Amino acid sequence: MDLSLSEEYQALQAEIRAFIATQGHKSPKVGGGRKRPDQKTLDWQKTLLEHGYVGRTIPVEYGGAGKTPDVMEAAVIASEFTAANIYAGLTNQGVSMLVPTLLEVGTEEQKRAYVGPTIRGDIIWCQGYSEPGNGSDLANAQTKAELKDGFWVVNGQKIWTSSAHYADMMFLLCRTEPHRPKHEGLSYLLLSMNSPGIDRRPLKTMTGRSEFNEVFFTDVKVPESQIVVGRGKGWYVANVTLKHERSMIGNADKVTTRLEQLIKMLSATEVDGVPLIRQAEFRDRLLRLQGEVIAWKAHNLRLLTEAAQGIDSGVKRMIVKYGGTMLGFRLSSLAVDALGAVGLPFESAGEDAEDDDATTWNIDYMYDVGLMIGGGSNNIQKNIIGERGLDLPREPKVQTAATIGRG
Amino acid sequence: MDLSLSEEYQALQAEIRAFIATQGHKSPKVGGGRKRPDQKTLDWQKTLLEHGYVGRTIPVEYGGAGKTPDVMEAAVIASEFTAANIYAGLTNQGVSMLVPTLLEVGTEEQKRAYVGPTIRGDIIWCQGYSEPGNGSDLANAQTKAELKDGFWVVNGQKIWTSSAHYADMMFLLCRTEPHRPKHEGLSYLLLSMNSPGIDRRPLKTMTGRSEFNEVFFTDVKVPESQIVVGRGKGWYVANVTLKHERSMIGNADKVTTRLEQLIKMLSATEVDGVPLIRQAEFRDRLLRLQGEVIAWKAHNLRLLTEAAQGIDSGVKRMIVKYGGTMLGFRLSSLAVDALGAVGLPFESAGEDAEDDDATTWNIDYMYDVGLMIGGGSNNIQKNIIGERGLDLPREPKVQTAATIGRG
Amino acid sequence: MEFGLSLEQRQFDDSLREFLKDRLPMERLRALAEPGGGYDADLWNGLAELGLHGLIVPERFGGAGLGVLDAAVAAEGLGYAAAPVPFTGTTVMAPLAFMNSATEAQQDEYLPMVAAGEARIAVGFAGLAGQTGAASVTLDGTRLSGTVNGVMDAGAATHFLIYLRDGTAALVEADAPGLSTSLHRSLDRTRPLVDVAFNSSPAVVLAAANDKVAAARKVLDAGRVILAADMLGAAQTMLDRAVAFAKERVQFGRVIGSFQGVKYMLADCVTTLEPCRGMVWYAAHAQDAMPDEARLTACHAKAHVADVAREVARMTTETHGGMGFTDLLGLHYWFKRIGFNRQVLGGPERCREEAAELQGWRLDR
Amino acid sequence: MEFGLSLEQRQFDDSLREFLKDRLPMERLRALAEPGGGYDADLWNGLAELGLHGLIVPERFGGAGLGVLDAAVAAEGLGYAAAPVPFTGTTVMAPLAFMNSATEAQQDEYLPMVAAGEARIAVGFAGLAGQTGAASVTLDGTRLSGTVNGVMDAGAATHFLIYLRDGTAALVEADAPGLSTSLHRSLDRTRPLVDVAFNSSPAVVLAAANDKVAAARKVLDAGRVILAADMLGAAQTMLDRAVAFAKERVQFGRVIGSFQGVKYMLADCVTTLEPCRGMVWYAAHAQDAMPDEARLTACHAKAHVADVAREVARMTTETHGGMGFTDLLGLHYWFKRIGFNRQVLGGPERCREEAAELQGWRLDR
Repeated sequence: MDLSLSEEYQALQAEIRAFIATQGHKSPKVGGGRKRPDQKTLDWQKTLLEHGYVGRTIPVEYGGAGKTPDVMEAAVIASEFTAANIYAGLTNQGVSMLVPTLLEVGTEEQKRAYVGPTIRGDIIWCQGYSEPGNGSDLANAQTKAELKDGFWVVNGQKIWTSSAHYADMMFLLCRTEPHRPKHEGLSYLLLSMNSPGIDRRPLKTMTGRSEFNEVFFTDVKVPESQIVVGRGKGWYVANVTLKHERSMIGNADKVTTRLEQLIKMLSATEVDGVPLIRQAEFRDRLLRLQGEVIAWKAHNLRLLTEAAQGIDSGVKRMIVKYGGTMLGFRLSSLAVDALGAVGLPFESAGEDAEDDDATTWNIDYMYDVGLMIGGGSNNIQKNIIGERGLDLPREPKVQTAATIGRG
Repeated sequence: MDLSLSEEYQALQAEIRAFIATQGHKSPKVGGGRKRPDQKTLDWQKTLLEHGYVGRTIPVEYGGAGKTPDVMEAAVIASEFTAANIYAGLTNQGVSMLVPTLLEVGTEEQKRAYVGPTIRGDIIWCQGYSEPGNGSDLANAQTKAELKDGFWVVNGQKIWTSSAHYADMMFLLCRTEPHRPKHEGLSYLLLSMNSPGIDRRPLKTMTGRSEFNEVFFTDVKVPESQIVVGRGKGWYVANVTLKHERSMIGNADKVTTRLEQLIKMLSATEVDGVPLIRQAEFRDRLLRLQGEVIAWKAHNLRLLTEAAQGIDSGVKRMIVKYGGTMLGFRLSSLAVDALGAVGLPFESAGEDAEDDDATTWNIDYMYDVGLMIGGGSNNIQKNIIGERGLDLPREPKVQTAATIGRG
Repeated sequence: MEFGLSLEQRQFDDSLREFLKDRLPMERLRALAEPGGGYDADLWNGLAELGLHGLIVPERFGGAGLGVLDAAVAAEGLGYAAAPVPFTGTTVMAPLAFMNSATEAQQDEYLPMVAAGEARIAVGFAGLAGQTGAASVTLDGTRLSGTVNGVMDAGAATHFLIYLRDGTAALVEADAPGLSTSLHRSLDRTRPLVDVAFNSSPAVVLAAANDKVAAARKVLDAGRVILAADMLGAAQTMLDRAVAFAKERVQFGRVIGSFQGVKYMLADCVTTLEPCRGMVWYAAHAQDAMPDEARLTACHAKAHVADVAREVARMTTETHGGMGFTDLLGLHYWFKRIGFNRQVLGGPERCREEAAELQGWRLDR
Repeated sequence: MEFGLSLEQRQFDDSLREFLKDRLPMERLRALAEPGGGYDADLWNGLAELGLHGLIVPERFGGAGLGVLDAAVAAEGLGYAAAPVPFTGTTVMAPLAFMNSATEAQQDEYLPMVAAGEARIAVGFAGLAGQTGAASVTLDGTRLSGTVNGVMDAGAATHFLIYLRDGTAALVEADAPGLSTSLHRSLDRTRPLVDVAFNSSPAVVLAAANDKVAAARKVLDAGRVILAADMLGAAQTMLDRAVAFAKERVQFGRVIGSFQGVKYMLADCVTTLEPCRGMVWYAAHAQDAMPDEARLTACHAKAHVADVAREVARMTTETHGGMGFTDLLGLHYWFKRIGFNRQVLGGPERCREEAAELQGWRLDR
């Protein structure tokens, strides 16, 4: 057990602190926003890339800093940005899911074409997974792609597609081998969202923004080479991607930041002249959450250490998304309660502007419910924890009309 | 809406208050005990019977007071005894389950033979339902009874049989029609626990007492007439009984009493000279529980009113056992926390004596967990609430080796 | 003893629900929510047909002379429909304020206007309610100055009735000199909040109560019960819709309501929510008929129903999956209505604190 | 940076678990629990072979010179096995009391006895720990009088070490004149509580610390971390057993672990319990190496792990159905061990109160 930083990491820490001290004022605001990055964010991302604070371990030839993967470096970077409440770089689906997927299983050409522009924020990706009627049951995707004259011709519909209304590209899970069993009939394609035949219809969410879309495909042509890994390998590739999504969503830095914000808010907010932190129930809830956050941070340190040691953390990793989103919701719940009636006025400043604090917290509060649903719902997570983590038996297959013939 | 009592009920209330004032000192202690009634309890029960405070609506010819059923009278009686913390009469399985079952579906002979002695506490019953391997799946009972020469010959094993170690009689669910479908092959017999061939083995529980037993049957002979309703009707009769059990377990009087006890305990218990009720977390938990108890009491008033009006309360009734046991556990949890280290010394005074307060609370705390398991576990309750109460579809039947041939 | 709604109450409830179902289909709700003003003249005037405006105004002033319980029944129906109307403030708190704090002559003047729907009086508290937000007003004779932020049910107010800390109430016409308002669309687009500032505005002072603070609290307590009833209705909508959705939606080849994961969430919802109905009735009836229990049950009802409703809102949204998170089904209107009700007139934390004080359970430090 | 157990710690953990598995099968545990004295000479002496007694005693006094983290690892193992040994008091708190509060000469005299297992010192607090129960002692020179109720790990104590409110500690031999004890078998039959009374009993006074209260609190904090570790181990046993049971038990024609109702309860258990392990390690390491965080993390670890463990205990017992409620599988030993650990040295409510005070979050009233 050694929580001290070796000299090398201390040097990195000092370097980042100096960077934040001189450059931090250029950072966009942390939290709340799930929008297309504005120019301020793009500029900041470019600065972070230049310093290797994002894209750090991505090879130089693909636009990164080419450093050897080192989870402790990553932890130092994350923790410094969190502590200073400074924007730590884009965490959209392209950066957090597609890039690691391509780096893991993409072709040389695919990596060269997409990794750099994606981490710079020039290409924004969306994820074409869910379909009407199969929200949680991804392997049941029915959107078809047929190979004709060197092109995949895509027909069908996706839904719950985050960011599709402003995305440049999509990674798409579609059925290319209709006669094979359910999980073996899928492929994973990369396509331009500007292709003819794509119709995007933004779905407004409860936050008042259009974080999701319906996307309709009518004879959309995608060059044959835009497949990742190969025909019928879509389920495999999708699982590579999902693995990265799950670790993206659970994150001790987020709950730590929120706890710090809460302590400040409860100290500053008064009712009848008494700060909320001096009122019993608010203080009790804060204390309980502080206990939870300490546990969560320590758990994260364990995961980091195991990752650095190349150990598969198993169930310890699988609990992160479910536990983290629930804890996040408890934190944002306390925040909106502390804001009270003052927090109720709600005007999102739109796609290109920063919202006020109360609106940001309310959006986070609602978005947390969205996180319980997206990226594998809580119930799906509990199935995974139970079945893969604790090795409990799977829900028995029920033979119904709907499943017959699907395998 | 009228929460005032009409003159008739005010008179009853006054009568009970006078009774408690003059006789209440003879009451045994409330709570904690799941033992064979001692002489003090039997004497008290006899007094209550004479006054019609128990067995009130049971016809005179079966040993009751023969009053017209009136849920408001029942509520007045219960609430006066609760408020005064006076023992309100036996609530064992014979009184609360078998007696109403026989009154509903028994023969004249059965009613005459069993109702009176049971409500007097002279016959103690146990319930022969669960078997090893079918704890929650009652309809799967395998204990057999074959009719030979005017006797049912019983062979098999029951488990989780409360009170069997001191019971006089059992109501038994057993398989008499092995070739019929699962639910249609059962019968419901009444038998003496002193019959040759019965072997009772007390199962000690976590409370340190033997609240349950294993009961083994080897060629136990039961007269043919000891069947309730008839051959193959056991599942029907068992459900009549279960209905009474479920309403027995959820009870707003219990949570009201506990809340009152908690307020006293938190006011009287000090740490470093400060009463717990003046300490933030204890007070907050008490307040939350007070809110829950108020809701629960009001809900109970609704059920009482609907019962008086002959309305089937449906899902409102179905939630009572699950919600009530969970609330009971939260209350007893606060009690053991308030007792703290002082509450840890634990010596149950045995089957025939009263325990000290701390031991009683600890037993109640553990017994509350038992209540989540017994009488249809929490999960079974949630199935019932979801399927019968909200009309959600049942868990699909899975075709496995174990179910094939059972129907 | 009879604990339940009377035949008249059930008939009134049925007709209100029928009316709202008819007048407030989802597309209409969306249209009304857009401006976020919390008031629609058509809907409001339509409710007059049901006698809603004068519900608790005494008969001698042209009302129906009913009680807080009847108002709570109506509030549950309005919450069930997410109706954008200033019910709590205008129809319940304002007449109660007159009945508790005003002289007979003042009652004579204003209560008939309330009953007729001519006066829409928004009620604000400068301090007593434990609501976050600036509130500081002074009364100089009959001139009111200062600000009260976050007044509810004031989107189309004709008057503002402001309770001062000492329990005096001051009524100011919305177009009075020195009065200015700023309307904020809120998280719940069916109800806005209004910041109101007074600068030596002429006021009618209501100070007829013997115990002015106690009189003010009666108005506050009733408001809290009505908000609890509204939350109950909103949570019930969400549960009913989630149950219906769970019976239809198919995933993994099965209707999702057949999965224990979904079934148990919904069972938890009904197990916690259903007792809230009895609680709201009891607390409302206490306002009408059981003064000893009125404050305690009002505080607890607001707090407990808010906590239950938050969980029901979360779980029923989860049950809907992506369909719950988007705007498609409009489920979020109720999610947000629950969020709004939770915070105004004091959140659960404050309400329980008051419940503790009532019982003398003060903390040591 | 490395946040995890070292190879040595893992090996020690393995050998301890191996030892306990071997020496403490269920029938042995039952036999030891019956008298409820919390001490078995064979088991205690056997643990000496593993170097347990001198675990945190500095090497110059014959110990292994390890830290609270190592002790926490051992405590988790002991909790996992429900071992009836006076570990927390005798092996952790007592030596820490000497290291923090005693003179060099006093350390010289007693620490080797602790390391050798000759002295089994029970540690009690008269006031600082927030434990319920009477505790009032006075020290007149080197004579101790008064009573301390509910001292843990004192079933076979050779000495009592009592911390006074001012942070002075007084060590009294168990057979000293004027000392009398009354042993109570507790809910957790693997650990009793002892009421001890002193009547002018001769004491060795430990008062060498600069800040005596701070020194006493270090002992208390370490004790709380060890109890948290013990609870973690106990809850982990219950979870492991529930998972195994759910894989075997068949109901309604299916292994019960295949029902989402059961699966989700167990998923909830592991999701809340697993992070407690990192928390316990962190808090233990803080006692050894991060003085700024030592108190806060100790308070939170005791409180949070207690709350998680209570829920795990309930849900894993439920998973076992009737088999969990009876004595048959002995599951209740762990249920009760969790209940015991929760209450001694201050419950969660008190621990969080101290955490608040540490951070200056005092209540208004």
